[in-house]
Amino acid sequence: MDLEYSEEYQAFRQEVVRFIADHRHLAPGNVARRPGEDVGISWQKLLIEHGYAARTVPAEYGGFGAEPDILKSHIIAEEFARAKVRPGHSGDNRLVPTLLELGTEAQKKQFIPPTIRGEMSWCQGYSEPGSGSDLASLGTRAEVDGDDFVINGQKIWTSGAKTADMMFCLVRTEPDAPKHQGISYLLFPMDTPGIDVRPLLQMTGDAHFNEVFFTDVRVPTSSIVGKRGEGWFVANATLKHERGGLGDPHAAEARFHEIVELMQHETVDGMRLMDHAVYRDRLLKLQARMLSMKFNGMRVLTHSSRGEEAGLPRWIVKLMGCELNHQMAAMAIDLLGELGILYDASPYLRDGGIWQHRYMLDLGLIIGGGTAQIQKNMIGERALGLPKEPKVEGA
Amino acid sequence: MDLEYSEEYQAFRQEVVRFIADHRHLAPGNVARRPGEDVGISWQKLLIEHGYAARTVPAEYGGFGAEPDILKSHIIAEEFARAKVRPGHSGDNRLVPTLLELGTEAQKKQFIPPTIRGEMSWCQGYSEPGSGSDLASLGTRAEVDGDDFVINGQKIWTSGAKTADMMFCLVRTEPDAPKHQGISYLLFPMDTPGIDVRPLLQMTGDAHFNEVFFTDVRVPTSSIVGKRGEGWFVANATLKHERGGLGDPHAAEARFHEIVELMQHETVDGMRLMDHAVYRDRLLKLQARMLSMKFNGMRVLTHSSRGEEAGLPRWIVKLMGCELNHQMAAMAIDLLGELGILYDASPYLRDGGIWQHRYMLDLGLIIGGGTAQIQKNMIGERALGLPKEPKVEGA
Amino acid sequence: MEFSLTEEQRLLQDSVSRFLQAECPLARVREAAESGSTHVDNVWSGLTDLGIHGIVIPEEQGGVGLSLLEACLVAEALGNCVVPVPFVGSSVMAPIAILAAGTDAQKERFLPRIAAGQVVFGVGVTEQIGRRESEGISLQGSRLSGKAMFVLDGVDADQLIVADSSGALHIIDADARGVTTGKLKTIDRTRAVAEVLLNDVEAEVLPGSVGNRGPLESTIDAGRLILAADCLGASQNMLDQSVAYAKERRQFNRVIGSFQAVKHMCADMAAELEPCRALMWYSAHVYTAIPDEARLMACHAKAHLAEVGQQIARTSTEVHGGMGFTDLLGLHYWFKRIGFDRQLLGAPELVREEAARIQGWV
Amino acid sequence: MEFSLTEEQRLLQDSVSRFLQAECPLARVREAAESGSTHVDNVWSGLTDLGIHGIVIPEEQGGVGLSLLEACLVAEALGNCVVPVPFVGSSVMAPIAILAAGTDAQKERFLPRIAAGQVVFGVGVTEQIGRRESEGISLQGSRLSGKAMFVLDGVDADQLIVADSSGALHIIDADARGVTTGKLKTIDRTRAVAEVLLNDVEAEVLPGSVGNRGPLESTIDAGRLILAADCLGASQNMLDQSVAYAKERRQFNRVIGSFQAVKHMCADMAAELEPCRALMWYSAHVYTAIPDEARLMACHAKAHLAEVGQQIARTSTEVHGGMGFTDLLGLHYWFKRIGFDRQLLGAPELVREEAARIQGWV
Repeated sequence: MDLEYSEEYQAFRQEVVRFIADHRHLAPGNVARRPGEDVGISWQKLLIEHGYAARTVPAEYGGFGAEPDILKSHIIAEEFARAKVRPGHSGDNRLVPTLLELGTEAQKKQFIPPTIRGEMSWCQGYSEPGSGSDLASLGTRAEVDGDDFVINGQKIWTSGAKTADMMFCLVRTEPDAPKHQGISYLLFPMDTPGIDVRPLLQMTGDAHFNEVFFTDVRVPTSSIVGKRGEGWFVANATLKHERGGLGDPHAAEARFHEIVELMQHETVDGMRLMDHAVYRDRLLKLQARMLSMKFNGMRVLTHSSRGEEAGLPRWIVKLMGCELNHQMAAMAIDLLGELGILYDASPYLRDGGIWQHRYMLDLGLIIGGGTAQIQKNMIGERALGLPKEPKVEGA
Repeated sequence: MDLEYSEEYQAFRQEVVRFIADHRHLAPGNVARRPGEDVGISWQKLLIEHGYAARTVPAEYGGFGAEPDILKSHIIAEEFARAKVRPGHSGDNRLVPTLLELGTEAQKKQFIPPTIRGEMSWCQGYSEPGSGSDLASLGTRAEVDGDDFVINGQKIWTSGAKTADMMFCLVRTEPDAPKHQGISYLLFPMDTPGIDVRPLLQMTGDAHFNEVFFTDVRVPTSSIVGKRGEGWFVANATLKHERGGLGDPHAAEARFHEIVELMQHETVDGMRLMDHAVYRDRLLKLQARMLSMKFNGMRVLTHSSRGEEAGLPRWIVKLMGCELNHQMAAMAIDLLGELGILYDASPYLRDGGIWQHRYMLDLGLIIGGGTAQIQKNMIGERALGLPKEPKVEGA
Repeated sequence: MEFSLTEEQRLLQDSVSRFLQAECPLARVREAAESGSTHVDNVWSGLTDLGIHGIVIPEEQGGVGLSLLEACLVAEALGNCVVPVPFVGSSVMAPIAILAAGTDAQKERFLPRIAAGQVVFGVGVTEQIGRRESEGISLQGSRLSGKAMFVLDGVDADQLIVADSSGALHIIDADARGVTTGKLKTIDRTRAVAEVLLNDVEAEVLPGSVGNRGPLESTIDAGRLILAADCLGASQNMLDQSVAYAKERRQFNRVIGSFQAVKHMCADMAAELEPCRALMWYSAHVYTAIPDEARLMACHAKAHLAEVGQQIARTSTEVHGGMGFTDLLGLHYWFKRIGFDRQLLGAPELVREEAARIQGWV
Repeated sequence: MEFSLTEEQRLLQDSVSRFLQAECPLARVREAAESGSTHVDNVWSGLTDLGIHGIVIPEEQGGVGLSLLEACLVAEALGNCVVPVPFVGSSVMAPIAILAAGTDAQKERFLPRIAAGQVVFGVGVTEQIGRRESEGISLQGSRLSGKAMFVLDGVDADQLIVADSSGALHIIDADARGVTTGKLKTIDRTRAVAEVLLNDVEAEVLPGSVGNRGPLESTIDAGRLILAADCLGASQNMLDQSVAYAKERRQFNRVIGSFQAVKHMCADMAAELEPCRALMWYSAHVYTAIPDEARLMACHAKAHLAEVGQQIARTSTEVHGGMGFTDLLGLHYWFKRIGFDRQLLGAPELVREEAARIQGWV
């Protein structure tokens, strides 16, 4: 056990801190995240130059070209978060790795540089209304007609579809093949005729996601990444980077401290909430969970920094992390009593209504990207080696 | 809503109360339950005569011969419990109804009268080591040899096997038939040569159950109830009376009040446990659950007294009732702190160690007679109409 | 011993439910929510015709003279259909306060108009349950000043009933000089809660509540039972929607209800919710029939339904997967209704602590 | 930044585990439990050879001079194999108390004998955590009277360390005049807890503990960490047994681990338990490395493992169905060990309240 960073990393952290202090006046001050704004693009460019964005993307495709070093990446993320300065991005964290691994040289040259500079933005066309947990059953068709694919169908849960320049999309090109073998992976501009984007209102009142409808959308057959029918494997080559991720234990810790703060300052009948033993006990239970996940995150980070698979400690992060966040939001609402139900810029609203917003959003995160049930299947099967559910075909 | 009993039932209750007061000196004073003791048999005889035991068994088979009246049965049970006087029994609550429904006239005449008098006791041979939730997969074989069945195999979870005179037993007589259609239902004496009973120690330290081994056990083919291969249906004709039963909300209420008592008298650091807000909150949560189950029981009783199927309120009783009892025991243990871990006649033992005993026994009840998982399947499928798990044959 | 609803009670609930399903489908709820209204005219007038506003008001004052159990059955039906219409404050707590503490003249003046659907009452008593920040109303002579922060059905109300700091109840004209009403926005857009600022406002005391907390407590108990019943109805609907969705939605070549995980989520919801129905019936029954048990049972019904409702709201959303998170099916209207029922008139921990006090355990 | 065990730590744990699996299989545990022994000779001497009794004792006093993290790794291995042998009191709390508050002479006198496995210490401090009934020891001059109710490893101990009512620590000869030791029977037959009655008994104070609660607190913290680690090991074993059973046991023509309900029970156990390992490592690490965090983290490790362990003990038994309820597989030895770890040195609610006090929240 060594909770300190080595000198090399301490020096690196100093560098990052200094860079941020020296350059933060150049960072976009607003919260908008849309790549493509000028100030955003020049900031991203500066970050790439210094190795704080697109850090491991090869220089020939516009990146910084460093060797992967998970601790350095972690330090960069930590310091930008601590300083509350907009961090850099690496284009799209699914698309860019996919292109690097499986794209043609032409695709890499064409798409990666503008993407990591933030001049070209992407949305992802995977999920469909009929295929949630069972993604491979997707039904959006792409038929070859001359040099084009002609796409018909519908995607859902497409975040950023209203603003993205491009989509990377899974379509069914071989309808008669087994479901995993009939899918192709296509790239095309969102302004291609026949694409209709409709916002999808969420329970929170926001519309972060969209439905995307395709009606005879023609894209050249050269839009494909990998071979026809191999799209499932192309997509999964990068999905593996995402599942069971690190989560963000810092966010959970920050949220926990907000609750402590709340309990020390809000009162009911003139009594501090912290003086209610029942609430305090609930707070302590959450603290133990929050700390467990924080240390678990450090354990995963240590594994990752050595290039090892973390295994179970990593598999459980999404399930347990989302649940913890949801429970913290639930507690804050209870603490606030009647005030906890306020929303939408109401008088007396606490913290901008963030707790209700989080309570719902976290439930969405428990559901999204593999429901808690799918997560438990994966933990049972992949981490514990329990057998899969027997397949039922055509039932 | 009418929480009062009608005059007829109030009068009946008075009768029962008077009977108990007049006759309690004749009741077996010890807690042993073994039918066959003289004092037990004479007491049972008296109860049958007055209609407080074997109440609905026809008089021609030695019972009282009353019409079923669930409220009267309930009143009888309540008053005997309240008076802490040993109640009567109706023989075996699975066997006697089965014989009444499906036995031959000769079987009814031979077995029911001594059984309800308590002169003939029974144990049940259903479960096997390899067939827990999947009872119908049982493997104990009975092969016809002349006028006999020859039984080989093993049963488990056989309570009372050491003391019972007889067993009713499920055996496989048609090994090539589908699993539910190859079973027969046999009755035979426990002193038949080749039967070996071995006690099965439980986690509580008691041995309430046994394993029963059969080695070339010969019983006459006339021992069968129903036809060959119909044993599954014979057994289930009465299983239905048992599943999702009433439970005993009175027991839960009594247990709850024991915890209240404990919290009012035990202290930690000189402070009454009732003065700990966290324990108090936990107590209140349990109280709401206990009351819910109590009122749910009254609802089921009302349905039953009208001869209606109670449906969902009845289906959930075992699952929720066992869990509630387990949680109450868990709480009592926590309340007692270090004292809560004592057992086995230790110094300082509280309430004879009953809380640890219950904590384990209730877990056994959550598991036994259909685990919580099987209960949830049944609630999902039978009460909510969700489809069954697709069958996997020979996987 | 008949622990069940009477035929009349079942008929009442059926007729209200049928009316609401016909007149207040989800589309109507959405329309109201989007327009910011929590008072849908056709529903209000239809409920008037069914006698619902006078459900607890005696016949001599133009009501139908039923008990709180019947009011709870109505609340359950309203929750089941997430109906945007005043009820808990206006049609239950206000008449109960007036019946418990009003003079005959006050009863004659207000109750027939409530029963006839001619007047909406807001009720502000939350500072008597758990005072937040500067809530609280003080009395000087017959004039009130201060703030009632969570006035149930208080938006667009004609009359208000508020408790002063001693627990005495007062009726105020919502248009009276010195009254400022502000709408509070909550996650539940089917309910109306207002803050009311009072600046030296002329008020009319309900005399039976002076020096006697009984009427205030009865009013709060009734409100808690109604919120619990609303939560029961909304939770039942979320369970029913889950079961229906699980029977229909297919994934991996099977309807999802055949997966044990989904089946058990539905079974868990049913197993938790079903005993709540008996708890609700008993609690509402004793409110009238066994007053000694009324306050304790109102606490238990409120707190327990809050816990079970929260679990069901969450589980049902999970069963619906991503669709549960969107606005498409409108499932969130129930989710939020249950959230509202949980927080108002005392969050569970506070209500349980009150139940401990009632039993002399503190 | 290396949040992981060192190679040496892994080797230590492996060698202890291998030794215990070989020398203390379940059959040996049963044998001991049935004979009423909680001190299995071959295990005791083997652990002596491995240096385990001196794990926290400096090399100059004959120990191996490792930190509490290593002691916790050993405890985890002991819990994993439900080993009936003194450890928490005798090999950890006692030497820590002596190191923290003893004179050099006391250290020289006792520590080498502990390290060499020549002496067993019982430790009685529970009345300083949550006093039950008439527990408590008073000091008059250098003589002690009173009762220590839950003395860890106190059965057949040679020496005792007890806290008096001021929190000062004393060493007593277990055979001294006025000492009466009685065995307490608990559900966990692999552990030894005694009550000790003292009637004017000559005692030797650990002087550093007079007027300074630090040594007492360090001793309790260490004990809590050891019990938490024991619980972690026992819980891991129950999870592993569940997974193995679920892969093997067939019902309805399938191994039961392919049923989603069983699979999710296993996944839930794993998801709850795995972060506990990181919590345990951190908590044990800061005990030595960051003393400011030591007490809080010991509370969290103890209380959180108690909750997770209880859930796993129950779920694992359920996965095993009826077999889990019998003695056949011996699963209940782990179940009860986890129960013991939960209750001793503070049940979870009390420990959490202490964690609140440590943070200045009360």
